[in-house]
Amino acid sequence: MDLTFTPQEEKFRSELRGWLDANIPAAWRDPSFWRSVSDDEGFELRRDWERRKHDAGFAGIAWPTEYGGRGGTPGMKAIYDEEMALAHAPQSANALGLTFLAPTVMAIGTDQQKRDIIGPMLRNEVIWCQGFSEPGAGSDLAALRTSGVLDGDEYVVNGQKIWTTNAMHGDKLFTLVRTEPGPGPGRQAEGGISPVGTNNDQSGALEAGTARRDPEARRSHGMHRGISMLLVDMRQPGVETRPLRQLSGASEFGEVFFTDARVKASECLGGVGNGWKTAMLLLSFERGASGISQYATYRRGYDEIVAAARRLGRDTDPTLRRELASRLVELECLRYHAMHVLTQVEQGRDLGSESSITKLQWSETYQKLFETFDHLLGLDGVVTSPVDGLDLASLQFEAFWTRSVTIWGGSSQVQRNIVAERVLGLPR
Amino acid sequence: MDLTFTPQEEKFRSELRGWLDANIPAAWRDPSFWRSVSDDEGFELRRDWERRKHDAGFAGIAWPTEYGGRGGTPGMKAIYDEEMALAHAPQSANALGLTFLAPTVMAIGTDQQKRDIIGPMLRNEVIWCQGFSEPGAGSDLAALRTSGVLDGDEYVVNGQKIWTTNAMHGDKLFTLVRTEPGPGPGRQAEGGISPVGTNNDQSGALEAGTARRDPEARRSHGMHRGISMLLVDMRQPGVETRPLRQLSGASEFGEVFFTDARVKASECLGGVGNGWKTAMLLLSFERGASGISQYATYRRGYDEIVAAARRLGRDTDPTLRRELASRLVELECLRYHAMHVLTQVEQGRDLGSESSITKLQWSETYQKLFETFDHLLGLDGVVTSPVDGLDLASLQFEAFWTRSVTIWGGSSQVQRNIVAERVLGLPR
Amino acid sequence: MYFALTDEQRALAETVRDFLADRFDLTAVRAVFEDTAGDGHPAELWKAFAEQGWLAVLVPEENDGMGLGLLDAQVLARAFGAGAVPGPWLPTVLVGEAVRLAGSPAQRAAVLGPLAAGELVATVALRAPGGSFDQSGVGVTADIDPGGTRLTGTASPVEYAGVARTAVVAAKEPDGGIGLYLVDPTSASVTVTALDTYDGTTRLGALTLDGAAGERLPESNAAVLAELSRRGAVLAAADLVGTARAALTRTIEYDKTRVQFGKAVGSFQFIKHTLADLHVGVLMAEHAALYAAHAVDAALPDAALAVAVAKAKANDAAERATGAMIQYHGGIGYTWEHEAHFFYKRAKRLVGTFGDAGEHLDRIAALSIDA
Amino acid sequence: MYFALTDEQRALAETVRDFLADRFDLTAVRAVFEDTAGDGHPAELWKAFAEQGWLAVLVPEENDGMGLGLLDAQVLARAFGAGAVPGPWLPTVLVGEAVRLAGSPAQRAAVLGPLAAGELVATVALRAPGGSFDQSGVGVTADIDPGGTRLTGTASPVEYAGVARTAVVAAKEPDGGIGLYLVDPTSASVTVTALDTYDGTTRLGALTLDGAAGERLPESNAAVLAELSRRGAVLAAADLVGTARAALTRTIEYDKTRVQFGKAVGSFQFIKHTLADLHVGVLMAEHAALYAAHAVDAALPDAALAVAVAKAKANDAAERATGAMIQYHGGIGYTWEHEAHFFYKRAKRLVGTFGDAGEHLDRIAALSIDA
Repeated sequence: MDLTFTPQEEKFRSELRGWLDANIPAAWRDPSFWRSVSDDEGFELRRDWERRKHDAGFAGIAWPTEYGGRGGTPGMKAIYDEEMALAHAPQSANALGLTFLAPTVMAIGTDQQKRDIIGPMLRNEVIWCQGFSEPGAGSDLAALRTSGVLDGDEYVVNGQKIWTTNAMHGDKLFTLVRTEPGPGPGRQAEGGISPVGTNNDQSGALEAGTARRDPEARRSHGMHRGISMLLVDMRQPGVETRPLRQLSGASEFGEVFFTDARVKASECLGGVGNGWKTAMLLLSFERGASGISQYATYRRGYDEIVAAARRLGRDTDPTLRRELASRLVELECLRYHAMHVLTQVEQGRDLGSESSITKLQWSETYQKLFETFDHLLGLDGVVTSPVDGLDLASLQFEAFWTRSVTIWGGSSQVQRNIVAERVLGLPR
Repeated sequence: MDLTFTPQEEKFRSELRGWLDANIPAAWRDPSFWRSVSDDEGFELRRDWERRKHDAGFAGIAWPTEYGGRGGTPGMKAIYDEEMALAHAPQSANALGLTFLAPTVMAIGTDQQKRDIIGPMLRNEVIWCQGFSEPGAGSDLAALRTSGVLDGDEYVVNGQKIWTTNAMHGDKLFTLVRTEPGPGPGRQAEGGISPVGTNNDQSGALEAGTARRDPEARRSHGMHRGISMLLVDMRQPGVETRPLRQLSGASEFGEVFFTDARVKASECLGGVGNGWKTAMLLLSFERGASGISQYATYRRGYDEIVAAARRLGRDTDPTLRRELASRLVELECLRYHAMHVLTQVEQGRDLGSESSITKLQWSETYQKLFETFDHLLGLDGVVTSPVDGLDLASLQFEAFWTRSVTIWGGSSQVQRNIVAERVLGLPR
Repeated sequence: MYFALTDEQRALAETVRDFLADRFDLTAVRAVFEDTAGDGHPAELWKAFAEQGWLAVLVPEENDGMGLGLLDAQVLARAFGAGAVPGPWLPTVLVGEAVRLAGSPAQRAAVLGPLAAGELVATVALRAPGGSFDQSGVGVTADIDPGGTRLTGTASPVEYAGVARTAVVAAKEPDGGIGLYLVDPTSASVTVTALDTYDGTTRLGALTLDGAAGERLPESNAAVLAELSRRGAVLAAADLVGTARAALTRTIEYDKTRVQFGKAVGSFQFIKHTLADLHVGVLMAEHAALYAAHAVDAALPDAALAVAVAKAKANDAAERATGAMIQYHGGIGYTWEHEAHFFYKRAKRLVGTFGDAGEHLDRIAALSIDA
Repeated sequence: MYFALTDEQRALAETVRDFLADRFDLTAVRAVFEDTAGDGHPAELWKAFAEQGWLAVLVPEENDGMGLGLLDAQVLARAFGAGAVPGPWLPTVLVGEAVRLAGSPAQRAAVLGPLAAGELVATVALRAPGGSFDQSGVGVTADIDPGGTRLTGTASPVEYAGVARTAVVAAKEPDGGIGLYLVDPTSASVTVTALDTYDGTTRLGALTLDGAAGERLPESNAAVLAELSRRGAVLAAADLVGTARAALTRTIEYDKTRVQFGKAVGSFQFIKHTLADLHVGVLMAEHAALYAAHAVDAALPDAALAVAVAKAKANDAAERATGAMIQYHGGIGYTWEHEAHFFYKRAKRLVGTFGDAGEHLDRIAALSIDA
């Protein structure tokens, strides 16, 4: 057991920390800052800040240098994730592109795709969105119905995507569409249990390996045929985006409508009809995420909750203290787990379905931490106006956000299925 | 809302209480008494005591007078259940016969069966056991394999039953056997998730009504054919019984082995091949049980736990106090629920699958109460010798017992299935 | 033995349900919910409440009320929870209870008649920020002044402080006791500060009193405050129970029809078992609210225990059921456009109202461990 | 960054597992478990432990030990938990730790060598009934007498009090401090009372001292007691983690093959999800035990927090996993003949050993809220 980083990694940490100290405005450390500016303004601030970060050499930390990355170690990437969280850095404007699309393009993209996509993404010249979920295809991603029909050397795309992060600010969208007709009716679904964002691994539950075992999986396997991953220019008349207001009042997500949108045939990633396989590869890049960034963020949340409780004299209640302590137990376990994952990555071990465990641990812990916030603050937590300098609005806003994290990116139910079947080997 | 009993019912309560005061030896109120006598001795004490109770007119409280019952109201039966618990009366030696078999015989038995069975049972001249579960047929009762083959005017029975209460002291057994061959192989099962005792309603999940809906239920439905309920004399060479030692060290249950055991054809209840239907009718008589007896018993357990904690100075820990209080919340809800059930019974309303709710509420609450006992006593609860006059052996013994109550009589998982499908109408 | 609502009470529940479906459904709720600048007190709704007698339910017949009990009132509260109904019904009714329990004949005449008729919107101001719902949580002090009693201190959050024309304020008195006072929130020595809240089915404010005049309810004392808080807890519990049941029923209906992986979501066993457990929990909370209301009405010996049990259980059931409503609607339940958040946020607020779980569990522990 | 066992540590774990499978499997455990009149201390097992060096693991090389760390020792503890192994390994090893941490050179020489060689069975007696595992729980008093220190009071339950030839007893000293003393439990002024317990994988006793002679460990004080308790907590946590993992693995294997309703029980979604959650919980407990052992070895700044986290998490994981082992084996898991109760009862005992959840959560709260 050796929990230290190499001198080279520690040197990287101190360089990064120095740059962040100098480049993150003090105002950003106030939790209410990002709610005090408009969506558009906030997005531009983030885009600009990331451009500067790129110019300073802090983009693509663990990417190969040939793609403009820094060629760093997994340890450096973990340090980067942790320091960004500690410094209150805003979430990347291009998170889904950087985490998912870029490594997929590096792995299976054409030379032209590599050239066209990776550099501009790293410099934030092109902001990428993900278009996977549909109103009738949430946890059951393969039920998607958006269609792409070849017309000369272009696909004509029609349909709807939902739960698209940054939909209002995106330039391009990597999206799954049905380029051959699906297996027909019987899948008319309304409403949506819809996973979104990162860690969208749920669909892996249907991967080919398990699909042969029983009729239901075979049926689903049939659904995977004829899907392609297209790279759609969002700045065209055939693409309309709408913000999706959430119960917190914010709109991190949006909807994307395609009406005869056009995509060049060369803008298909991984080959026509291979979309499901491409998506599985793409989602597998979540596996390297250790959870250290979540730990750093939620650990700070813990302290903020304690501070608020202290202001109301609720920090001395023995039972609430133990409830808080139980949350810290889970948070610290998340940290240990992150070190475990990082070790596996550094040793080049196959992480398999470990990301489902990481997701369960962080999302359930995060949600319960804010249930404890509710219990600690009691009736006073209902007030979101500042009272005597105590402003609970940001924490309350975050509490609502935690209700979504067990739904998107593969719901807790989907993750438990994956752990049961693929980690424990329980039968379908 | 009127929670009072009628004057007639209250008069019954005071008569019963007076009789119990005079007839329950003081020694029986010591929780360790029944563990201090041998199984055989204890059983004889109980049998004798019940005979006297019968002679005093306190048997078959709500049964029709034509069958030797008292013809009382549902309220009187509830009062009886409650007073027996409050008086530390031992569990009936003939509980399964009285609760299940007798009303079934009254409903569908032949005249001779009514004559032969009901009176002797009420006077405890014949102790009845239930033989439903088998090692490979627990929650899935219909998978039973014990066979009965007609030979002249007798069935020849071979096979094994398990989880039979009072197996070592029983005189006769009502049991399910396959009198026609089952649907063949594919059901070889080992070990046992095995429901036993009262409230064996789980199998109702497979009843004919739902069985038509999907292939799995249809397959199970096929399993229900060719089963008959036989009334077996246990005092014959072809029947061997063995005690089944449980993790608490006690043997409330036993195993019953049939080797060419013989049963007269007239000792078939409900008709040959109708065994499944007969069993469903039989188990439905659980529905009238309100849970008031469990409430009275566990409420006393709560006080005993509090007293033990006080002796160790653990009753002032604020968190453990709240944990205890949470248990009392559930106990009090059980009491309210019992009043609700009793009201339904008195009004002749169909209780449907309400007994699954009653079972879930009492069994889960009972088990959690003793988890709280563990938390309260901490390391000192590990000691089962008396220390300074504090004797935790009986409570510890009961704590182990609570681990079984969520398994037998339809496991909590089976009960939740029933509630989901039959109360909430969720699809199979 | 009859543990159930009477036919009349059942009919009342149905009347409210039908009324809300007809005249104030979730679309109407949404309008109030989203109009955060508005007073959250739709005049038409209030007028209808008065006409239906729903403000008069606990007012004695001699004061032009219906003279019914808490069991009847909890029927209303439960229905309002199920409909996520906004408006100052609960605080107004509780002012009526305070005056009925401790007011002089003159005060009863002055307050109860108008209150029953819908002419008086009122509220209760019993605790300071961070305080509990018993006498230790009172944050206002009463000073005896030559010109009458003067009240100083803060009560917050106070429901509908902005529209109430009378407030019942709890105050610590010089002799260490507790008194309840009628206060005019619009008077110069009272500052009403509107407070934001995430729950658009109510409006909150802080009441800051700076030597405000208060008219004492002559029979009030700490025991009356406790009784008032108990009644508040029963009605809040009933509202939570209605909220929980509505959340659960809507989730079950949705999961019966929403298809994923070729099956109804509600046929997945994990979801079935979760919903089954929730049903048992909500059912027990329903029983508990019923019993508590009856126990207070009939002054049963275990009334105090029953109220604490009901509020603790209702808190738990509502927290779980409304959280599950979001989770088991999937993404759609997390949107602003869906109604899940009305129930979720209302439950989250009411869980703290008239005592959170800790407060009631401590009470249960005291009654069952120390007694 | 390397958060994992070393190859050597992994090999050690495998050695123990193989040894137990070969030489002391659950049939052997059962013989000890059921022989409640026996001393619970199979001589052959102990001899093998000595030969394998498993008693020497924490003893410094200068005292003929292996001089390894808590991380290695927790490998052993975890394996013993997984095998439900009886015997006084834990209390003996902890006596070694007490002497190593606070003993004089002469005491170290006298105790550690024999202990490492398996010639000395020893135990720790640190708390009185009802007490916690810190200085406030100590129930023995030390009086300075002309003839030497005299110890009076009770410690209970003490593991293997009946076979131990040396006990380390914690005592309150006249100056208000705490000392650790070597005591001979067979001396006339010490009464050893055998205590019954449901967990046949150990034996318990009470130690009553009536002016017993005690030889002080000269460097001992309250901080050393705390350090000793932390080390005990880490090893108890590791044992619980091994117990939990064994319980879960056995349940999963059973549920893969047990068929009901024509399907493997383990294919029912509710059971799958429950087992998946248990796996995540046990995995986190494994991480936590590893980290805590390392944190103590390396004297990391968060060592105290890490130990409390590990014991609290291991308690929870083991309680759940062993309870689930009974439930998800169905009836068979409730029988005496099945091994589920070894794990269930062992976990139930160890949950209280060196601090229950409440004690550790209070410590975590103090470190994270008050700091």
